[in-house]
Amino acid sequence: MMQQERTKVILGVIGADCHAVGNKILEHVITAAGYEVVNLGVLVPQEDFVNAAIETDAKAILVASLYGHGEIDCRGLRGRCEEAGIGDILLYVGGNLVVGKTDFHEVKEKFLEMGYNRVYEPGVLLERVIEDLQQDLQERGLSRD
Amino acid sequence: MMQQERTKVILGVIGADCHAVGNKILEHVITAAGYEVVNLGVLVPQEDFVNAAIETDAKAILVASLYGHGEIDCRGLRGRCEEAGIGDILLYVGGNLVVGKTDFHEVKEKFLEMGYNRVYEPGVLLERVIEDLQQDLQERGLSRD
Amino acid sequence: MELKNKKWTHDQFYAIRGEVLNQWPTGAAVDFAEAVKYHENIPAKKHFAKQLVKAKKNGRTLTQPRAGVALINEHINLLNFLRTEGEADLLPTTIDSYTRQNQYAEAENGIEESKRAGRSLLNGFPAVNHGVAGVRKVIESVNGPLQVRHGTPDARLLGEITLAGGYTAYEGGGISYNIPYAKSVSLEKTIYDWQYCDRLVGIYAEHGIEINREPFGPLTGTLVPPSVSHAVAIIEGILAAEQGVKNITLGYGQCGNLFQDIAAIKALEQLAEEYLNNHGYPDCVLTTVFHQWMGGFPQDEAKAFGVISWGAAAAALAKATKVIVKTPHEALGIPTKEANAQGLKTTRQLINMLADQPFPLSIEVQSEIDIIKAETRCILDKVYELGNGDFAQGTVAAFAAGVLDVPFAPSRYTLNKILPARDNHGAVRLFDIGNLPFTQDIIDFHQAKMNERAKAEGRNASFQMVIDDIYAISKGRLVGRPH
Amino acid sequence: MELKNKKWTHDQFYAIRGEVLNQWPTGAAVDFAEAVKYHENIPAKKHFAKQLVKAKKNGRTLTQPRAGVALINEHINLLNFLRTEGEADLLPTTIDSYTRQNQYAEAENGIEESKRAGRSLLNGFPAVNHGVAGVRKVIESVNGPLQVRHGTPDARLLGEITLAGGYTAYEGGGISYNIPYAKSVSLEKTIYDWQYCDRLVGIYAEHGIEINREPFGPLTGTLVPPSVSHAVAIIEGILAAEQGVKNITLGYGQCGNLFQDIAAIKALEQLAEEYLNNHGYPDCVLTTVFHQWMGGFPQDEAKAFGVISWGAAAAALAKATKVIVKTPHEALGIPTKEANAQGLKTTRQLINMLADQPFPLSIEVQSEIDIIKAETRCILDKVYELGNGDFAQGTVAAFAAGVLDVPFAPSRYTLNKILPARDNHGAVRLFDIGNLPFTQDIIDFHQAKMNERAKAEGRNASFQMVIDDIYAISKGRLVGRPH
Repeated sequence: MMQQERTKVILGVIGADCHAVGNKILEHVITAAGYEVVNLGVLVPQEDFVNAAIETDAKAILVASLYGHGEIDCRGLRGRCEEAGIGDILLYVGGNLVVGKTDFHEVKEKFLEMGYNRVYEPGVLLERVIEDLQQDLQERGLSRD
Repeated sequence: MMQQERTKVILGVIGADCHAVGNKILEHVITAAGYEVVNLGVLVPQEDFVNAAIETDAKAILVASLYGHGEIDCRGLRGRCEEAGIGDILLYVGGNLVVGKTDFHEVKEKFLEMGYNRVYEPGVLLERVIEDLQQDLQERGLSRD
Repeated sequence: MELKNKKWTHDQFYAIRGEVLNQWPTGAAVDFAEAVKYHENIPAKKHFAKQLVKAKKNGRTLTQPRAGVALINEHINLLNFLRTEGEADLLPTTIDSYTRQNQYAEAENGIEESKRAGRSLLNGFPAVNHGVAGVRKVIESVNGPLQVRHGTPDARLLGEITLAGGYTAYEGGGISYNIPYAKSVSLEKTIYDWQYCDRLVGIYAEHGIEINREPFGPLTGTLVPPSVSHAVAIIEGILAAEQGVKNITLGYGQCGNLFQDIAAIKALEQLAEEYLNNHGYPDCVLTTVFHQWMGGFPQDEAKAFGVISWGAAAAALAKATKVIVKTPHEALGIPTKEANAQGLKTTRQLINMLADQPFPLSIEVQSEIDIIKAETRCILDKVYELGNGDFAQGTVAAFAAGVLDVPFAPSRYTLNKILPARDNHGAVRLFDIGNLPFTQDIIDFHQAKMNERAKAEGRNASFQMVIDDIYAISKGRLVGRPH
Repeated sequence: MELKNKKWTHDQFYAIRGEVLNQWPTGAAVDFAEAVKYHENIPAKKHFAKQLVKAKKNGRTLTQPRAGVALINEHINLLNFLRTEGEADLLPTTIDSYTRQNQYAEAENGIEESKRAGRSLLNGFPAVNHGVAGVRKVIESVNGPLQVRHGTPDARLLGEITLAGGYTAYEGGGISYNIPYAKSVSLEKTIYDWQYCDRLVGIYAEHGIEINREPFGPLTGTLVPPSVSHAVAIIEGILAAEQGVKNITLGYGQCGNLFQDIAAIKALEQLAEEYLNNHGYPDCVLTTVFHQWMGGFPQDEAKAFGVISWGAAAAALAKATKVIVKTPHEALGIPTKEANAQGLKTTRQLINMLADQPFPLSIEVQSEIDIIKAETRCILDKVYELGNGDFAQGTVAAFAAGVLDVPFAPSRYTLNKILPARDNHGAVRLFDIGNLPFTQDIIDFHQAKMNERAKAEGRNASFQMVIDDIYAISKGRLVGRPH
């Protein structure tokens, strides 16, 4: 498969969060699954996600938040995407999204309401993220098959 | 203090229970506190407690139950004492009295209703048992002081 | 009967078998020939003895909980929960205390009361009352190897029923299920009754059925020095082997000092191999079991997890074949199934994290091995001498003389003269040697160790020091220092 | 400014101090002379630096949690809970991530949102926003020694406010709070900014006020080989000492192999003493901190207790001066205060049970010490050479050259060329040495170790092996073996 054919995916750790390990592994795994990863690394503000998605014509933004501020940091990203004309882009979010041990179902509901398409709990298998991504892209007619 | 002056206390592990360590230490500590301990050891049936109390004119029976069958084993001891004419003897019980982790207050209520004067949870300080014993004997005019 | 360490003839065995099976109505359903066929169809993955051999070969340490409740379905659910949620490698069936005293009527009452109360009022599974059919329901509904664990001085009927029911491992022994579990049952009687159990396992073996036997290693579980429990374990191993038992697990209860605990398992393995070989039983498969701390636990669950973890670490580093697991509810009585699973999972995590880390024999471990072996030899050789070459007779004589002695035991048949205490590094030593037949060197060693601690604490060794040590771990320390 | 490892003059320091204090309105309340008086009245039992010195003298290992919430009263309650219920010896104040990025407006917003929500929406205590008076409320309401723990590349204002507020210990450093905590902040800038912090502590020292400084040992907390983090720790120790810091704690994050972990603490102590002495700082008091496993944890709490316990055991056997404690909620984010106390209690139980058990240097530990020291010397001496005798300049050059390199770091200023993986016994080695200035002997050693494991697993060392190792402990093992 040529590089230009590969679907582009934006990856980054949002806000003031500097957890880099999972980010590096996610880049490795998603690349290995056949996507082109635009990895913004850690400490990424919302506008950088949006800008990178526009510049690269990415089909999905994968937001990680490991440090508990996710609720504040992630709010409004869907709105920004809409304003920038990429309102239908896939938004995934995962990690330790809130401070303290909370019922994940409540957390998930909250982030779904914020406009995220998929919400992952800590320790999710990366294979599941890849599968979800393939399925969601396929449903939207963006699949490579 | 002469030996004949010492208040006698019956000690034993009730029922089919063979936990001996606490029994040996209790004997040591209660003896050191100035009482004469009649230690029936482990695997003691109810009637042996009553008989020993009558024979020795003991003022208290200290029942231990460590293995979870306490509820079955300890029921009816007050009745036996009454039938034998020592209905007002002090009855203490302590240990792991029921199977499973249970709220101790419920357990205590249950055993108080069965006619025990004091009910101890696992890990109680032996000093507290001694203090209670001295206080209860004093209230009944059976104190040595 | 004259007690001898001599394999019972079939005539001897069958002469009393009818009487044993008549002790409770459920005995009538035991059919040996049919039981052999039943055993032949037990798959290897559910076969206790075979799983132990495999683990030994692979250098793995298996986890096993204690667990048992009054009713069959509840017992099945409990065990399957410990298997799936607790990831237990090996499963138990802990027998209730009435059954252990052969009080089958009381056990029946406990079953009825449990049915009415909707919760178990028995602290274990009354297997005799449930009978062969009830036992098989457990065997067939539980996905794992199963062992009977109890504490029964006369465990003949229990053995007949549970083995016919399909259990592939049976704990106990004539010494280890008497001294810590009975008050006034003679050793002649329990050793004789356990010869019956061992012979039964031996007869199964003659029919090609492998059943694991495990003497109860920790005895009173309270500061028992390794040589004291090792001597008993090895004698019981020999007694079992003489009756034809081929698959034996010998045990030891954690003392808490890492070097002593690792050394204890190594010494036990080496000595048992040696004694079994030298006394004519070279064809036994020997495995080891390490019991996590058997004494008092902290009430706080987080602290209990710490104690459990340290036991798991020691078991893994010692490379014991299996570890018997405690629970965070230990201080509070019989645990919920969730707490039981937690203890198993903590232990599993430690064992797995340590599985790849060999612990080569250091000078400290080797010198502990040397002292444990020297002490155990003193005891065993004297027992053999007192029995004029017969370990069964020697055991009875040795307990009477205090050559074998178990601290804090309820039985009248042990002198209870020895008193253990920790040394300054937390290893369990003897501050009163009692009548143990130790050499002067060994006696001096113990005295020096006790003096070292006494000096460090500025007090003399006394019964108070022993009490302090007994409660130390439950109060958050290893050595019971004064404040 | 030209970065040099040279003690700042008072003129240099005060030339930029006004600007620092102006970064946020609360800076105005800092009054150094008054702060010195305030410190003079802090009792020894609440004095972090003094408690560490005492523990080192007595051979004790102290426990310390991580903890911080947005609001003052809630923070006080949290810390007092960890002190009383968790029995913590030392207390932290973990700073929130906005403050770490100097985003004080966002932190203010977090405080307001937390007030409205009735729970903390910040992952730490925003000390700059609360100011000197707010900080003192914490100091005065909490019954224990307090340290600021954070991850702040530019921690000058935070340092001014918290030290004036009465904190007696301050974590961080120009390397360890850059490479793992920033993306695009240059090392020149963070080392310079941390010279400010160290000089501030040095000026307090000139006024007789002892404040402990602790570089952040574990760096990215992910399979960092001991020599890599030791090199950084010792450089930061030297940089701090040059600015007049007298009380330094150097740290190491648990790798998981017992021998390597014990050796790491011993080697760190010995090397740091040697380098500080040889470079002209003989009057520093050095202590050590052992961080319980900083990588991924099992989600299951019972398994997490196992990981915590193993960290506690290693810390105790290594005789680290303090241990930073994880919680059973680790895999799930920021813990409740109850979970935090549980981690502390488990750790306390282990430390106490092991306190009396010395762990003499075995051959295995000694050979790990030797290799760690040899590797660390290679790195440190090359850094010194690249800096022409200046460790600050050398550090910048060394990171550019990959002579200093930190795996999995977010910063652009580390080459990220080295790749660690576990060997067959679980010790952390390098499967890609990158540009580390190791001798051929050492390179061969690592290669042999990796080959040994690869052979055992029947696969080549690859990035997949590294991934497997990163997730191994959270999946219940130490070494990430294929299935």
